[in-house]
Amino acid sequence: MIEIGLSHYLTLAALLFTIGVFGIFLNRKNVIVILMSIELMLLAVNINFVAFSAYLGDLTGQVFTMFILTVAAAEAAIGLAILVTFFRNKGSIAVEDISAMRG
Amino acid sequence: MELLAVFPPLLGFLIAALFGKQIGDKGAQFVTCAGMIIAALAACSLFFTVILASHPYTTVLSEWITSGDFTVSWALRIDQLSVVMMCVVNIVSACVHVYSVGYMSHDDHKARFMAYLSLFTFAMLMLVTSDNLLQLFFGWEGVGVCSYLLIGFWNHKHSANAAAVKAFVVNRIGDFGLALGTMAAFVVFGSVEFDVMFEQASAVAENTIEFFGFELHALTLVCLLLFMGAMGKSAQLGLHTWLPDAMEGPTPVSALIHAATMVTAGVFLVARMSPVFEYAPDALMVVAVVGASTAFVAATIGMTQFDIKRVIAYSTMSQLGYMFFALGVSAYSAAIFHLMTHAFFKALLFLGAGSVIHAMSDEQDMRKMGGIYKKIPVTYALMWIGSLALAGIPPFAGYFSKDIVLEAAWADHTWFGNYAYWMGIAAALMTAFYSWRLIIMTFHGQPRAHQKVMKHVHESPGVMLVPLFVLATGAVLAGFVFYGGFVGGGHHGAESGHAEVAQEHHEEEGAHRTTFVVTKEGVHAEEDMNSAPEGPVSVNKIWNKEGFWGKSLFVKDENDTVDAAHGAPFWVKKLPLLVGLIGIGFAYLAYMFFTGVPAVIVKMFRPVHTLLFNKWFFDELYDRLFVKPAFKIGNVFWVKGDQNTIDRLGPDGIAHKTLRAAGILSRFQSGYVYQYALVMMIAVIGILSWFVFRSGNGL
Amino acid sequence: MIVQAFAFYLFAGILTLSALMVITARNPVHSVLFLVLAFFNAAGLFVMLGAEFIALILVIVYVGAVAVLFLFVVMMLDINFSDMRKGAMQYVPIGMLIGAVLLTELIMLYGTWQFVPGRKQNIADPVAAFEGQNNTEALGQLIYTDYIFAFQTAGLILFVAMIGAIVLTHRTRAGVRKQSVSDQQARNPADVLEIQKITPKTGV
Amino acid sequence: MVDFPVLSIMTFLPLAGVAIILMIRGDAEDVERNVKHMALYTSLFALAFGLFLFKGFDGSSAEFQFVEKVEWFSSSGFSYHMGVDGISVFFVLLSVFLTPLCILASWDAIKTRVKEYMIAFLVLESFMVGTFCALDSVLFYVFFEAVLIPMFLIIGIWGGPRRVYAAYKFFLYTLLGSVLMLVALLTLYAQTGTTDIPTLMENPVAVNIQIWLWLAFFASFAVKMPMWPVHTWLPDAHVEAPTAGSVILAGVLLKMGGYGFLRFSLPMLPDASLFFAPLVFWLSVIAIIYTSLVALVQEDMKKLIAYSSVAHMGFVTLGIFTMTTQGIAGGIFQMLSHGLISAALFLCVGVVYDRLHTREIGRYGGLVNNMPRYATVFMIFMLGSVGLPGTSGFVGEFLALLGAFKVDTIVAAFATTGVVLGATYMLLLYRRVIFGPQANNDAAAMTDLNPREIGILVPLALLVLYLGVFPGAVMDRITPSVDRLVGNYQAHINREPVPEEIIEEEVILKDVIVVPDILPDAVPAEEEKEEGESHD
Amino acid sequence: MIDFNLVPLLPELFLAMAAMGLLIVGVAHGNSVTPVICWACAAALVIASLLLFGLSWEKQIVLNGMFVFDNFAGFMKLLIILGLITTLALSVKYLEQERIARFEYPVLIVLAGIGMMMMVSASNLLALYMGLELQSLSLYILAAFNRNSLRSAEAGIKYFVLGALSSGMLLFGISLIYGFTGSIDFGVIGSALVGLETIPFGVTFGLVFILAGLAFKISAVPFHMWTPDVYQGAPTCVTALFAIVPKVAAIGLLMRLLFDPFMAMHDQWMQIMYFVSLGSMTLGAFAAIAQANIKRLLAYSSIGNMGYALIGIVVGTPEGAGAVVLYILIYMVMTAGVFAIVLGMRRDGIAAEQISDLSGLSKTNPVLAYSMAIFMFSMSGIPPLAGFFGKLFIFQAAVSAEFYVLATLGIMTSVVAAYYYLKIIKVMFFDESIEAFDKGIPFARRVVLFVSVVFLLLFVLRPDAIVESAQNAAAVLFT
Repeated sequence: MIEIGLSHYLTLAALLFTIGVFGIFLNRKNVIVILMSIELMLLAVNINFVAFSAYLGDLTGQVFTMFILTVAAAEAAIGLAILVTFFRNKGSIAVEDISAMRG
Repeated sequence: MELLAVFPPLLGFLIAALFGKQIGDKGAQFVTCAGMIIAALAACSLFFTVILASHPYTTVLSEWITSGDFTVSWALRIDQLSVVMMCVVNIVSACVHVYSVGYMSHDDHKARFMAYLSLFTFAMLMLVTSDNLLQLFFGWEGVGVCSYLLIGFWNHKHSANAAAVKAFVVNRIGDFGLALGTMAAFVVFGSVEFDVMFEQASAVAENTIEFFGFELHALTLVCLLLFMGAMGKSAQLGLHTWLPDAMEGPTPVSALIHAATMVTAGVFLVARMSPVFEYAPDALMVVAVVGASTAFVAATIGMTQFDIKRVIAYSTMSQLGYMFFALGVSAYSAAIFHLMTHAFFKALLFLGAGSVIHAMSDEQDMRKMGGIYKKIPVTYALMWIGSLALAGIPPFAGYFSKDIVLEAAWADHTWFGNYAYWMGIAAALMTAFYSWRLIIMTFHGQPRAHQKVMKHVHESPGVMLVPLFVLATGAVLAGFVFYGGFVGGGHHGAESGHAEVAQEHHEEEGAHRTTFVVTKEGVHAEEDMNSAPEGPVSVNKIWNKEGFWGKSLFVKDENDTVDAAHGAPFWVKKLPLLVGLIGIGFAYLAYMFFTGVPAVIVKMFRPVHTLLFNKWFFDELYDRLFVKPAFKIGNVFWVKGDQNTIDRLGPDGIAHKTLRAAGILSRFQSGYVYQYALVMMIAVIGILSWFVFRSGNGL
Repeated sequence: MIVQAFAFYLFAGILTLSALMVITARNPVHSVLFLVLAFFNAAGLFVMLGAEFIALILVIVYVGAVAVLFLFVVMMLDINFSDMRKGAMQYVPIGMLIGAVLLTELIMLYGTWQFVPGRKQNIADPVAAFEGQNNTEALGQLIYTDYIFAFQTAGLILFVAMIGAIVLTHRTRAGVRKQSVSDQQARNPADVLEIQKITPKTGV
Repeated sequence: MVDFPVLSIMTFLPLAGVAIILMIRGDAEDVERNVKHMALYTSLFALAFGLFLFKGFDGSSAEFQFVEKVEWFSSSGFSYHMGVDGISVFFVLLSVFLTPLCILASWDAIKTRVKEYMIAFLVLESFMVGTFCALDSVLFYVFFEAVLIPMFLIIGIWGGPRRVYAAYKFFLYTLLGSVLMLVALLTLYAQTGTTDIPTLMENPVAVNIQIWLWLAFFASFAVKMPMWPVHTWLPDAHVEAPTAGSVILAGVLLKMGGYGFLRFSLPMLPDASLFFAPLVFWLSVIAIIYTSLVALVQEDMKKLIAYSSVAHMGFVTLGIFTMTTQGIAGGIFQMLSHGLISAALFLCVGVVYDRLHTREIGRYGGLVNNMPRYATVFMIFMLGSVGLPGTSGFVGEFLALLGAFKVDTIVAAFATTGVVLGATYMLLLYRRVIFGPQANNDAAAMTDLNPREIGILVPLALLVLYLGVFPGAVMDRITPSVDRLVGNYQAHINREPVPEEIIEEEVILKDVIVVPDILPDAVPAEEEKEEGESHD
Repeated sequence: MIDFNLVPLLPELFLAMAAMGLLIVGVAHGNSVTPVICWACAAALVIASLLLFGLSWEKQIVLNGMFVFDNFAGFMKLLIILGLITTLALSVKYLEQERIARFEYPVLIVLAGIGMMMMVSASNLLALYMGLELQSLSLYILAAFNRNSLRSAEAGIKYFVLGALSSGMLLFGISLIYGFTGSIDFGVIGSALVGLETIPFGVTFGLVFILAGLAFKISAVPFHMWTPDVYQGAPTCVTALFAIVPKVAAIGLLMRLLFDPFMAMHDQWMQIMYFVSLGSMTLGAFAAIAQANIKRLLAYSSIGNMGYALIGIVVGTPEGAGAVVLYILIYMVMTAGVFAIVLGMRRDGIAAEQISDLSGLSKTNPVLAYSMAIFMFSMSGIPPLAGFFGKLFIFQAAVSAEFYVLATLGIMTSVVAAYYYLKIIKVMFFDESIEAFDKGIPFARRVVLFVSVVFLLLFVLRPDAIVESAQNAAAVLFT
């Protein structure tokens, strides 16, 4: 326990990933929280990458992380833009209201 | 010549059917009658070449079906048996054709009727001249169809249509046996051609065949199946129900088809197959028992019926029973002999009855007749002749043939032979009774018909009477003229010549010998209508059973009951005549003199009478057993089977389930993002777990 | 060693807790703030792993830009959060179950962690570059050489994001006064100016 | 042997006709008339080629003739391979013979969307001919299933009130069957590396896999035949289809099933065929009796005839799976004959339907009085259907039963009862429609056959009679191919060593040969001869 | 040695330039030039395809192992470009009619196209991810493109949220692969896995996550849930795009990934794909039956079709791969044709989307009806239409690899699927006709319709060239 190894980081990442996943379907009222959950998942992935990178002694993981961060930012921007569009049409961003189409 | 004997009717049919409009009714009648008469003459000429000159032959017309080792041809087998049949068929048919011209004079569809008649004759000829079972089957079915068409000729009548369908279907049940018999024959003999079959009959006599899981004696099976066909066509007990109903057809039809020719096809079949039947004693036994029973049962029913034609129909059935038990005791020649004589006198009776009906403005119920003998004396006389022949009163034809049949049965000395004999005697008694019951009820007593009808009662025109005379000639003379040829002579007779035979059986021989003289005189006396044999001398050699039939009939020596019959005791020979006279006497007593008696008897034997009057309840029984259940089962299969089971579990059910599944699946698509995400995660975790568990926790 | 462990547990603990708070906070504003906290702690972990550059851009890009964007949108949409979370418990059991299974499986997986045999050959070149350079330099070396393709693509992705944001949210409102440079440039004095002589004392 | 591709021309000529029809322009009436004529000429032209084919066909050879082979999917080895042998040539002829009759039969009956209707029929003709000519299993499947398209539209667009249900049932039922066959075809391909039918016929695959393949083929062909209990689509389809649709359906489409058995199941999967023969027998027997009884209670003329078709097809399957020359030849002949007779019967129903617009038996009666010519031709076909000797119906039925009797007497006996039942329902139908009192005035006022209808029905009637009296015209040409089929089959079954799976079934085989003790040489000699041929 | 060889990227580079340039043009001239930009984009795509032909199709890996160009990539890119051109051609008029004609639309399509082309050329997990995201982000925007429509926005949100989740999973998978194999390069991963006795669980897990992410992109069960909603909600021309093009890229990517680096794990991924394929076929067949909206129905249809395509992947043989490529090609043509018709369903200026709106089309517009019938029969796999041959080769591959059960079940579902395809035909041909659709089919749409009908009808005549090139393209993956 004292010796902090790779598996500590990985476990933390797993925990975070699970929380992120959990956040997606626990949430009912607010899409923004879902977006944040996704950010958490990506963070977990990043921790994975950086940890692997460190323990493999290979920078590829960190490079990957950088790109993930970049893409995540772009994704967040687009996600929020779509959200705003939806809000303008519907006046709500409750997850339960996003169900005009089904069946 | 054989072509001339067989094909003119077909030609007549084609012309009458296709160009009926163009040539008109008269033309059609002329064409068909002419065709028939040509055919009849040709048949008689064949009689000389084949029988008197002992020259049987087969003409192959064309190949019919060839498939692998199965080969059959269209062929005309002109041997003694077929020639006899051809003569009978053609002569009777020619008479009926001519008669029909008069009888159907008020009908709208004369051309059609004549065409059907000709077609029928052609089919019948194909049947009798066939050299294989399949062509026989062709003729067999062909006559069936024509019978169907002719029974239903007055198709506006429901009863006629029903009778027609019934005739065809019941016949088909018989044909079912015939078809299977043909197949079995092919399997057993490797061919359905008569020559091949007959040759091999003795070789395969011990063979067995598996049928319905049993190892059966092959020939017995073949014979029984064929006999089933014969039963259907010849209205033997069990498959007889169609025959009385068939009287719905016009009377000439009844005469031709349901008396003289078609119904005897069964007899012909068994006779034709005699080389095979001889090796199947069990089958013969069945034939005899069925025939005897039929003779008896039909006669009992005949006594109670009131429809003039039905009485004759039951009588026909009864006589067919005679023929069959004759066959059953290996007296093939006797059976054919009876067939021939019967053809004449029964056709005569029917046509006579037709004359009566014609005269009575289409009334068939005897209870509404009576007292007309003076108005139609010729018919009356002819009916007498027919009845005498039927009752077996010498010297009419029936006497010779019926007696030899009964004697042969007795001479068989088997239990079924005796059974047949006594049944035959009983039937003979009843036959005589109902024949005179018919004559008396129809012609004598007080007129019971409406006055209007009575006023119209008139003798039939010449065109109807002439054929009657021809037939009457046959009914009178056919018996003693042909006795010697058909059933006379014998084994030893063949060895030691004619004289010995004459010595041994002096009575019949005597009659026989004198026949020619008498015949000639008779012929002269009655005006020459029939081509009788030339003379005693030229035909002497062959004028015995063996010489006459040649190889066309086959009887094992030990089975030769016809020969044995000639040696039957006196009482055996005279008993039929006696009972015949007794029957006539009873009839006179009951219907002429003490007219109250029948009612009393009916009352006394109410149950019996009910049974007989209702024809032993065969129709009702069959209706309950087969007809209604068939429709019921059909309905059940359709509604419960097809619709409620197959469709419900099959296509419709699956479609329904599919739609339900579709509904459920689309409801599963709830529209909520979190649920979608959940599904995705569950799937991923499911797959992961799958791998974890599959590896057995081994990570 | 102890310090390292302590630091790890501190960061990890706060990270986990704040992540939990992100998804459970009643008020989305709080969620965003917890998200920021989580990012900070993650940055701390990255520093511990020697990825200083990543740590820095995490703070700058995420905290500085993304999280603020979230906050901005949350505020902008101005939603009434009073009845949030109601009825949200329906999926908790199954969610828990899934989470538990996932977590167990992943942790079990890490327990068995080992590289594919012969991993040394697998590891790409960057291991060499790592030595003798600091983290930022090394990354810089890589993204402009080995990963130039990804780098350029990232540019395109950001380009798309820009187009997307504009296309979806940019509205030209009617009645809004805007400066139109080209119109201004194109103005012709003759069109807009009318010079009139005004006669005094008569008015316009 | 001719040089130019007769079969391809016959197959694609109708499509050329379609192309021309599509180009016909003008005002509606002209178009309609021209389209009809064009369709008729096209189909007659195809018929002419059919006669040419018949003339050029060497009836004494069991080989495939008029063979054409062109690369198609060369990478997979599927080729455009066409050819006919004695088994298929008559089906081709049947197809091209019935199509002009169908077009004529629809001449006045179809009033809406005539152009599309004619196109559908020509396309259908093309696919039918193709099915019977194809010698590549993929090509076969293409044609086999393509037939569904025009038929679906024909039933659905021009059909009766429940046409949608019927069209769906027809389409999905047969599709389900045939897709299973596709899997089987592909398996055969995977096992043998070829889709060439002649090659496949000579090289049966391993026994264990045959069972499955056989079942898959069976699924397809049994539905198409149709055999009990997968027959229920047929009555619905027949009842709802327009007259000509029923004609083609009964006349040709059903035959594809039997043809498939002969082309695929028997030669390619002999062991499985042997193994399943009892199953087929009993299904056939059930079909014969069951559907005959059902036919007995029908009130709808077409439904009655449809059920009778199922019964007749029962004889076919029975005959085919006897694996005897007579049985198979009988089966083929029965199919051809049924193709003529049932087609004609549906045409007959169409004649009165055109006049009274009902198929209810009870609405008719006494037609013999006002429609004597109709009564006559109907009679001929009715008797043909009943299997009267002298009509074509008899020959096939009898031979099939004969074959069955050789193999299994019980089955043959039960099947023969169909003869009785068949007579019953057909005669009752005839009696109720043609005979009896004229109950309805409108029925009594119907006019007799017009020249066009005579022109349709009389050739059929003549053929039915001609083939009944001289079946040799057809039979002789069938026989070599059938002999070869049977010969190959026997050679395969009797090969050494007998696989364990079928030892139990050998008993049945012995039944086939048990009987002719009296012909000690005949049968084996013939077998040897057949084997000899097969090695050619 | 740093590799800056950009030659194989020429088409992508050109398209990127064109996109930027056209965007500038658009900004300068406003939305009125949208059609012009659409056609310009189409022209750019044509030029890109010409550039593609100008390249050497021999296998070459450039940019330090990030980018591979070979026969397969070339073929798939060609399909993608064709699909994009088709979509653009279909869209022009529709955008105007729906009043969403904005110049960003074609630009975004081109950008998405670049992403897709990168996907099929990816030779590295990073390149894969970047290409995928480029495509996905563009598509998210396009889904929500009609920003005045609630449905469109909802489609955007659903697609975005689930897409982000899926890319999260994909990334997680990549990180595991990276961690357990030490590389993100396809070649290196492949060589690391070959010859291993047991595949480490980490790699298996990683692959599962990656497959989940990719399965989402091809809308395979159970990652399909977004599909019906997004297809329905997005503007129809975007739906057409979704249905036609991204599938090609995703399938291409999937094939390269599975057949190249992960071929050694065939055992593992075969099980996953087996399940996914079977699920897709089944769900696609059954759920579609209940649909009334034609776009939703087509969504389920595409799910089902992807299921069939996946069979070819499951079997993991060159035959199977060739069949997949062929299947996708034919699927594209059919779908393009169908959407050409669906886009024209419009009464009084309002788009009609219900199946019942097609009632009696065969009378009011027989040409459309017969074309649609051909598409439907083809989709249900009835010969002699091309759709049958797509299925034929798929099932042939399955059978020859002895996947009998899969083949049989698959083929049974195709019968179920035939039911709803028939439903459309039934509505058009058997039902009473209602008011005709608005007149006037734009020329571009006619061309698409004509080409796809002709292709489907005549494929049977000369199939060899197409089949062989598809098979050759796929064969590269196995060398």
